[in-house]
Amino acid sequence: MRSKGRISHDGKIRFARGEALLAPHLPHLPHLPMLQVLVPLLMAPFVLLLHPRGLAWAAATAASLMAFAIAVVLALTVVGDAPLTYQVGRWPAPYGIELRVDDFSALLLLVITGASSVTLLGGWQSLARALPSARQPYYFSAWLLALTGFVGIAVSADAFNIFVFMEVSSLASYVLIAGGPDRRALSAVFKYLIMGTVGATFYLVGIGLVYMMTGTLNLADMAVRISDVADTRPVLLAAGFITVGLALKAAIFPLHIWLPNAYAYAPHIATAFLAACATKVALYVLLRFDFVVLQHSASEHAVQFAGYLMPLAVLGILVGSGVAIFERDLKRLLAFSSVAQIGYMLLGASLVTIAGLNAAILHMFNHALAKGGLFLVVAAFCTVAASSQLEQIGGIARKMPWTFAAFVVCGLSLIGVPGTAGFLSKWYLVTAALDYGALGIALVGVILVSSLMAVVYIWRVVESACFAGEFGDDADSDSETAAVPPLLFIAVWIVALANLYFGLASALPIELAASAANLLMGNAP
Amino acid sequence: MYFAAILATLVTMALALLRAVRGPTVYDRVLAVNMFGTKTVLLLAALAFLFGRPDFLDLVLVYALINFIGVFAVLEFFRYRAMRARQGQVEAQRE
Amino acid sequence: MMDIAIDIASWVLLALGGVNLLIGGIGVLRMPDLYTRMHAASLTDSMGAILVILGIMLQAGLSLATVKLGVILVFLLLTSPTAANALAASALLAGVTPRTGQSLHLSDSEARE
Amino acid sequence: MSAELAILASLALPLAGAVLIAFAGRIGVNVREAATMLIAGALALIVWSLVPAVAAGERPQVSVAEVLPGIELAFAVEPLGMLFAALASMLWIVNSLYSIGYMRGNEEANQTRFYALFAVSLGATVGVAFAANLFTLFLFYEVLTLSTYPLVAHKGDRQSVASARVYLVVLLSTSIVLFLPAIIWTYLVAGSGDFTLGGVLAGKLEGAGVGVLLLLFVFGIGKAAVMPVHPWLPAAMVAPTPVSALLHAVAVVKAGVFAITKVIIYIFGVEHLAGAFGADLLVFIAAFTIIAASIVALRQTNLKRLLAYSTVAQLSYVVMAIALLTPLAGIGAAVHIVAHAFGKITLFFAAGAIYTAAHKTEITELRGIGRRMPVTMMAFTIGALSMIGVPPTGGFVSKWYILAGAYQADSMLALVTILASTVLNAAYLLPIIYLAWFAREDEGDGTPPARVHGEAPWPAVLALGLTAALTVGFFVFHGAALDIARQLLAGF
Amino acid sequence: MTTLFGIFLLTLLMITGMAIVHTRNLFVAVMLMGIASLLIAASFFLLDAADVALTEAAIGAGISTVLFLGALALTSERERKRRRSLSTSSLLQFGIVGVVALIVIWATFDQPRLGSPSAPVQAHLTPWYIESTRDLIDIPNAVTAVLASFRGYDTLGEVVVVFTAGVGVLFLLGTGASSRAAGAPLSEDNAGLRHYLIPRILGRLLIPFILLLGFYVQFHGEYGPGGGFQAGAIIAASVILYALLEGEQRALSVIPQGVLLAMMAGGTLLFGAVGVAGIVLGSNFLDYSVLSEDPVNGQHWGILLIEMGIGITVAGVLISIFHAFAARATA
Amino acid sequence: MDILGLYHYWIFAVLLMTGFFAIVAKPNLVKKLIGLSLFQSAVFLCYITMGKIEGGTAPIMGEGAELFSSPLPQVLILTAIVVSISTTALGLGLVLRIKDEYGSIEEDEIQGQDQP
Repeated sequence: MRSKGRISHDGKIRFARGEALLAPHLPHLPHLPMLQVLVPLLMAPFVLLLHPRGLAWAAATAASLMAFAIAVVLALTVVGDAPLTYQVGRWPAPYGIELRVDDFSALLLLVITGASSVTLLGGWQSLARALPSARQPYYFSAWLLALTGFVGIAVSADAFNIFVFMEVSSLASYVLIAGGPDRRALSAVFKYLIMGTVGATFYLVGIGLVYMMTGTLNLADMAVRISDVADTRPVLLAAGFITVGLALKAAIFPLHIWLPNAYAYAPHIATAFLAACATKVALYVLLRFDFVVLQHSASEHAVQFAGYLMPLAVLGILVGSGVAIFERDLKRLLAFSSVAQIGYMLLGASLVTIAGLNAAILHMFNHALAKGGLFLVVAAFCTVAASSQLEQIGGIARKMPWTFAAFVVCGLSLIGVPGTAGFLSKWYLVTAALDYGALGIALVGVILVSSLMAVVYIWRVVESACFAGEFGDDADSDSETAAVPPLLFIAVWIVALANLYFGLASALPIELAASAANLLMGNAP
Repeated sequence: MYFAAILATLVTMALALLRAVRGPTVYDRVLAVNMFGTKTVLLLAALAFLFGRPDFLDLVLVYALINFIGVFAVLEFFRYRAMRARQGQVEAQRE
Repeated sequence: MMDIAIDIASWVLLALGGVNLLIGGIGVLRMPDLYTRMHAASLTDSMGAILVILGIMLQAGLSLATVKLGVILVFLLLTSPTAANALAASALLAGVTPRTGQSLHLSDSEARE
Repeated sequence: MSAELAILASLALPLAGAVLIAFAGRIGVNVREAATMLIAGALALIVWSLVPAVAAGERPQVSVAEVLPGIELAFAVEPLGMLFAALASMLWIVNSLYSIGYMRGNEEANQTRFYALFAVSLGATVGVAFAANLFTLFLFYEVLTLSTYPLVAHKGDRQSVASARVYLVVLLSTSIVLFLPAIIWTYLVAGSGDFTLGGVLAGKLEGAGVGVLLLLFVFGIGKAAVMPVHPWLPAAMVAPTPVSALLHAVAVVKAGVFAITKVIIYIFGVEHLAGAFGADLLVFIAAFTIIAASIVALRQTNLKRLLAYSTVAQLSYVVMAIALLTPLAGIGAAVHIVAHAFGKITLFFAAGAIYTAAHKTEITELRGIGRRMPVTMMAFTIGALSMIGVPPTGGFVSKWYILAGAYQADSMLALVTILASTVLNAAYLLPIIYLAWFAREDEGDGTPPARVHGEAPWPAVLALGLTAALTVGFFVFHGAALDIARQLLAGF
Repeated sequence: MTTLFGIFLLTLLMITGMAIVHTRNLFVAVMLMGIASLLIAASFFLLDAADVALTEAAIGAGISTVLFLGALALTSERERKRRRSLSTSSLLQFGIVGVVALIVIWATFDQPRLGSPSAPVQAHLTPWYIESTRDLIDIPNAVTAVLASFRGYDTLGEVVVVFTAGVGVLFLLGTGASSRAAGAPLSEDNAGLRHYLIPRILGRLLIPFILLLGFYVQFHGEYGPGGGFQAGAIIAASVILYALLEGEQRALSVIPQGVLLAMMAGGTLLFGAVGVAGIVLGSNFLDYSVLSEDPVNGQHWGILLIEMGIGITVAGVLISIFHAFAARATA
Repeated sequence: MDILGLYHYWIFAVLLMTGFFAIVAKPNLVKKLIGLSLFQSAVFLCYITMGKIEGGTAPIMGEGAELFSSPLPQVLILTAIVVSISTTALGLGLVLRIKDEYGSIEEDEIQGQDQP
């Protein structure tokens, strides 16, 4: 059943076959992949019509939590088991559109819906403060639409359908970012809009060319039929277009230039949400394409990834971390760190080994935990600080020690300190790189050096939060609960504890990532 | 048989395009666009018959109407612009 | 016999329409100022449209298509001159003066904004 | 209480205690300090309750979670860890007592944070001591680094922040760049990082790789302060004295040498390492560190800096001893961890007491201070003698075993180093004692002393008296420690 | 021969495209975009894509021009002049663009030729779609069948995209109604219209016809070119025309903002509800066969309903966007 | 004739890159959006071209029509056109807001204001 190369487990980590377990209670289980998309999708128009302020938020949060619940059930169902497929309209696969939830998409679904739920849950006061009340229904509607888009990409098994939902998510993300308090949000969004649309259109060109040569849009069908036309020029060109387009969306260095400003000037909560999942979804599609669809086309498949993307990954890691070290704005700092972290994921993938992919996919999950948490903490900081400039948050640790403690936990996870989730992916990444031979040693060096750089930039924040001026001393510490909205505080700590929990009891993501890696390398689960 | 008409339409379109590119005033361009629209309508009507699918005339109908709306939008644009220019003058006189 | 006559008639109409359109096109390109160009465009537009559509109508015979063509023709005849009229009015309002007499011979370049 | 439960409790107690202390801080100062003492006492009781079983040869184990396939968060108590945990938990009580006096006497800010993080550090220390594999060890090693960082930076002024930065950068970067790859390498090669008697690498890794891996470990475990990764230790002396005591005596540096010892005995395996060139190199490096650090200490004018360099030297005793790979040296290493702890904590307590009472930090300021603070200086003297290795102090016992081990190993280098360093130790410590007792306060210009003072607050004095007594007592009653340490011989 | 027509049109298109990029006058660029749109639409028609041609005409030439002009009216008509030097960076950009174009052209030589019947596109899925349209859905327009049924999920996504754009623009600019609290329109507002008397009268005359045409396109979509998107765009165009002629205020009083919002949301929900009905009736999402006893009939119902949903949403969104733009002009 | 069968794709390539050039090289935001429209239109052309079959007709069944061009690319492009107008509308909305906030729609001027 399990294919070779899979990391073995000694029986401790085993999930009950979700389907058998859950089927009696959930008559709609076969519809779950569809419902995963439908819940936020159908709630979005409703939210638009809900005008009392809190109601829109409550509805959005409820939909998001429901989507999360579905994602959890899906993950438990598919882990270590066959993927779930769903034929929309009951039309058979290459003709109609197929949804497909396998281990990889299940992991991503967890990340997306989890991020959305936690940020929405914690973001109520923060968003209510940032947005005029008349516009809130639009905003929460856009939030659900973004969620719909991300989820839609993750469950889809159809190249064009992915494009459609990519556009849903992009347009909605533009709205989410444009809600920022600063006018710079607008110019940042515009840049994002242009680059995002160019990226999506490149992707569209790419799948157009593949479609031209294969006549199909279904990913699985494509993967089969593409072998007939392997190494024809249009397919190679398509690979180029798809890779560049998705790299734009995934903010892979050097196509990341839209990201720092977009993240920096968005409303804090939206940043937390988008940072946790937006780029990862694009990366997910990229991996899907490059490993499943196009690998038949390029006989030098390994060359394609390693030759072109590995240097970019390394550069991205180093440059992203390097810029982050000198960045003065906390959100921009974290945004540049995201560029570096995307580099990690890409680096793992560019090794083109099961171990490397395993690390990359696991890092998607873990980075979402860490970065989402960090941005949430920034949101909490900004309830008392004037802005996210490092000077402005000086000494904030004395004002809100517990929130700050959560920052440290998530920061450590980002650095990759053991006991936190981030450590595990780094462990896998280093292991994978060590397996890679002589070049691998150099890559290990890069990973370790950039970890040190992460220490530096995280610690710059810690130092200024602890020791620089501005905020009062011990006496004020009682007012932490008054300053930080309780929901936000809870959300922050949910994520922080998740960082710790998945640092120790990480069976589910590891299992999912391992089988996803196998899947991508062409070993059926 | 339709070829002659189609060909003539195409050449006229090219000429209109040339005018649209050359200008010189914006009105020239609007004129060219309008002309271009009518030519497209004729072209499509002829093509529909050339293909032997006269039911596509619905589409031609839409073109004719949309073209009209486009011209209106342009006119509204001119009006608004003139109004703003006047407002600008009034404000300049006040100061 | 009748068919041939109709064919010939429609051919003539289409050809005439084509010539009309071409003349209009040339006029739009060659005329010296906005208003004369408009003149060329507007007149030939209407005439060309009438001729071409009549020609097609003859081919279509008595059918739904002919009715649709009629409607299209009416639309064109209504909208095209109206647009030309409005355009001329707004150009005049905006201060683009028609050229008269001597200045007609001046080159295009002077008319540029 | 079963042994497994005791292990878990000894880990959970300080961590839960930290939260408890944080909340107690809201209620009141006394409640907080009482809580600290209570938790410290409870921890010591729990840890010590394990001693009889371990001494009897039992090895209780408990596995908490499988973090990665094949990598568990697991704990196991073996003699060395037992010794270390027992030492740390005992000294925490004394240190807490001292802290109360010191922190109150100096009116330090953020005391709640101090006590809470202190508890976390102790929890991490116990975690290091009981770690059953490299991963768990690394986990708690890093927690220890991070939880002590705010303690080092406690004052929050520019100097202490800068020093804390050095502390953190050196410790974290060595651990990430060297220690972590070494661990991953070990897992990759051996397939396991469990501490196993006889090592896990035998037959898996041969030749130059062994030496490289050993060096990665030795330098990666920056807490052991083998030159050149020692600079964090002198830098960290800006911290409040109880923290210095924590760093030098109770937890941090001991965690370092402890980790090296464990890696050599349980990962490499003494036999496996005996053939490799790495061990010889390690002896050399340690010897160099001992001599170099002692010479640097000779030139220090600041008392705490001097003690810091002294620690660097003393730590390398342990490293060198274990690198000798002989049974007696192994026992010496284990015993030295304990003996040095007692001696050094006494010295730091004394330095802190002087600072609290007299606000003096420089050696030259200590003229005649023995007359004003006789108890403190008496304790200081005992500590200093222990450093030198003069009987009847604990230092003598451990040095004796190390010397014997060096003789057993036939290592001329080690023998010479120990003797030379003893001389150097005496050369930098004795002048202080001389100044304190025999020099006149107003020597020279005859001006009256700037400040009239007596002893430090009583809890501090009580604490340092206790540790001084322990130092002397260890000379006599080291049997229990020796019994436990002897069990290590199974590894040789 | 039609290929040659196509080539001629495309050559014009290429020239237009370059002129668009070259011109510095944004108004001219928008006008040329209108021309380009018409050219593309005509090309689509030549390439047997009647539905797409219709959409391109209604959306590209109609709505898009209106939106661009609205934006220009509120910003500026010309690109700012800058020093006329070919900087190295622009040369570099030009070079890169040229090289990529050449690469794409290079790649075309391996492609199936235009109209090749053996191309995978024709050989793989197309026959099935054509046959199934006949057998399973039984409507003449295969495009509508694929759009609404076989790939109805894509279409749902597309409606959501439109809806998102509506939500986005309304979020960014505020609704037309809310920002107009100031009340009376400017006095000059009506002054200019005198000169457009004839077009106004004509416009009034034509609006009902345009609306009628919109409904025709909506409900005739199964048989001829057309469908919800085109109909929504045409209906929106007629309302926009009304607003241009009679003023924003009148248009808003005919279809208030609340109704527009309800249209945006309601259309999407209608689409979703039809899909969910499939689940409720025991089949999959968007399976219309179960809507009626006869599966083919069910498909008809489903397509009709979701096309209505599409039309309603598209019209609602486009009108809302127009109002949002226009509201800034009068504010 | 064989080569002419690729002409559509060449125009696609040229148009794609023309639009792309406007996007990257022109600092005016509206111009960028116009370029974006053009860029996307090029892709539409590519798709529609590949759906055409020699001697076929639009896939709307009527009397006399037997061979049909592929409906699928047409459906895709219908979707893409709507996506394109949605993006454009949102982009223009943004431009209006940017004009309000910055008083300019030139990229370099906006950047200049952001970094004083």
